[in-house]
Amino acid sequence: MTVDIKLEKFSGPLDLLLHLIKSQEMDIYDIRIVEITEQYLKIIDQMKQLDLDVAGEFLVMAAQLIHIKSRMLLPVSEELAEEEGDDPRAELVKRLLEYQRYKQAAELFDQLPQLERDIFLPKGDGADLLLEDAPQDTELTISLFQLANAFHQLMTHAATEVFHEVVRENLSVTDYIAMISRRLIEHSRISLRDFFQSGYQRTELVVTFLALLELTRMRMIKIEQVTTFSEVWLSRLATTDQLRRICPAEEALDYD
Amino acid sequence: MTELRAVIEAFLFVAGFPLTLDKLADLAEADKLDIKEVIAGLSEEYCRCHRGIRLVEVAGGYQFRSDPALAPWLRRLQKERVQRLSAAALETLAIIAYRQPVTRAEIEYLRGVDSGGVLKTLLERNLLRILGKKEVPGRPLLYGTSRYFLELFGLKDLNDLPTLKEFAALDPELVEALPLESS
Amino acid sequence: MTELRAVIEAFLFVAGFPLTLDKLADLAEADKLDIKEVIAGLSEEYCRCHRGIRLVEVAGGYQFRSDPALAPWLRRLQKERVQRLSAAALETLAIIAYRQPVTRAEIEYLRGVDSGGVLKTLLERNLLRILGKKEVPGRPLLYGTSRYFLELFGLKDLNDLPTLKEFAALDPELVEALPLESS
Repeated sequence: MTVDIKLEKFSGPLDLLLHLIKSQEMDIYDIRIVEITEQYLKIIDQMKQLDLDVAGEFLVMAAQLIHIKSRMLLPVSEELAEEEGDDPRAELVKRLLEYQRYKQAAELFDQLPQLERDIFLPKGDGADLLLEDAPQDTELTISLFQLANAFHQLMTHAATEVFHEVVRENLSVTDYIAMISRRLIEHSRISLRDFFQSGYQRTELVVTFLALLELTRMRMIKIEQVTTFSEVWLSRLATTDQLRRICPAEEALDYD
Repeated sequence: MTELRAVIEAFLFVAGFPLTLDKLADLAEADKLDIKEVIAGLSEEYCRCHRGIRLVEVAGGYQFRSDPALAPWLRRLQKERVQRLSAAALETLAIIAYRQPVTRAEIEYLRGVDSGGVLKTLLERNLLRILGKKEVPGRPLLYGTSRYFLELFGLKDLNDLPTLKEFAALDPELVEALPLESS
Repeated sequence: MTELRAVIEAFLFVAGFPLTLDKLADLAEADKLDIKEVIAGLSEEYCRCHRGIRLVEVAGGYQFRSDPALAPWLRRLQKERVQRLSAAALETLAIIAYRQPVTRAEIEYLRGVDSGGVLKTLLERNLLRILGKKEVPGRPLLYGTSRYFLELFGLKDLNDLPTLKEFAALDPELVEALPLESS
């Protein structure tokens, strides 16, 4: 399984090639193409023997190496030489050099002190740090990606699930509102993830989501997030008594 | 002791909620009496010399909070936050951006919830524009996105909106689930 | 001046995100030069005498952050393990950071592998920003790094990126070749 581990380690064919070049102590400007191709193909073979799914990119690179090797070994017509330049390795060398720079840059990035790993900011909403009651803020910031993604998610769910299966499976938003309310009576603050990780089907996820939106609209709960991808927290805005009142008051909501 | 002071200060700063003496002793692996002393020192130091932050004892623990005297200033920062959108608003805005011109009933059909309030908010925030009325019974209003919407996202025009195909293409699993292309 | 100092300190403490000089001047109704002086003073003070907090310049603004030296202690406050950026993610991020604006096809040519999944992850983690579309056939999306990218790595701005040895521009002919475009 050593090869398997190796493959995990390489982020692509260029990474693998660089590793081979370095381990053979070759000059990147003067790659011994026959040797490198042989080793590269051997690793690809081992991958296949282990029934690993060899990604297409690794095979494309294998073909390129073989092509370069043949160009190096065979006499070349002048036409071809003109078309591809004198050294068939030139383009590969350029790509490897360029790739190497970004690989180094990636390593540099990894060494920079990172938020949540090396450096920490106050958790929770800044509003909590104010000594007096500040107006509650239930909002999130958005990027273009989030906008497009919101629509994409909505369409994917809407197309396949919400309007057909919800009815069939008798999942009602009202039931989920009651369920969420019950949990919020027990805990004043729950992470969104806690709601979604218990092996839910997609329809259940959608209905839970709609229930959360509805509770927010009713100003019963607050959904908050500190930075854009951090944990999303639900906390109750309403009193437990108010929440208890929602549990049976299903006729008030006209959903199913 | 200086090391302990820095550790305690950082814990209180990062936690975001009041930390009890027991919790601090546990986290900093230190004696409660020492911690008490450090806290007293820090608290005194923040109180002296006109700082904007106070170390206060609250809800059975300790927490850094802003000086109440500065609240009138700090409230100005709270107002700034209104520039953000809720999840419901985002969803509605997304539908309108990709499906415009669209009526409220169509939005509500897609979202499955009443969207009157969200529409009002979006209109108030100048993100939407009324494009006219749909030629169907009842002549409902047609909504579209505003100029300000384009500015907010740095778009030249609506053609610059990322297509759903491009996002689906990032994630092969999603490609099959894409019967609804952006219109 | 002591009043201004307290106000600035409290703003930075409560904001939760880096505040620019412009913003601080606006919020505190003060002169930018005065604010700069106050910040320099605060920053020096937090740096001296073994504090657990630092005032740093990041993403074009100023922010209180914990002292990196205390990371081993502060990690104990974290419930879940931090999701580390994978080698593939860092590689992709590096390409985008240094070459922005850049298309997916260009990234894939440089990395030699399909990068859709990684791009999606980076977008979801808010490390990227869509900068528009490239004016070539197919109008592919152009990616760049986000403000949060600067915040995550504690960079003042993009000029603050680590300089790379021999970081010559890529041969334009190479990028135009783009053999991975179709995949």
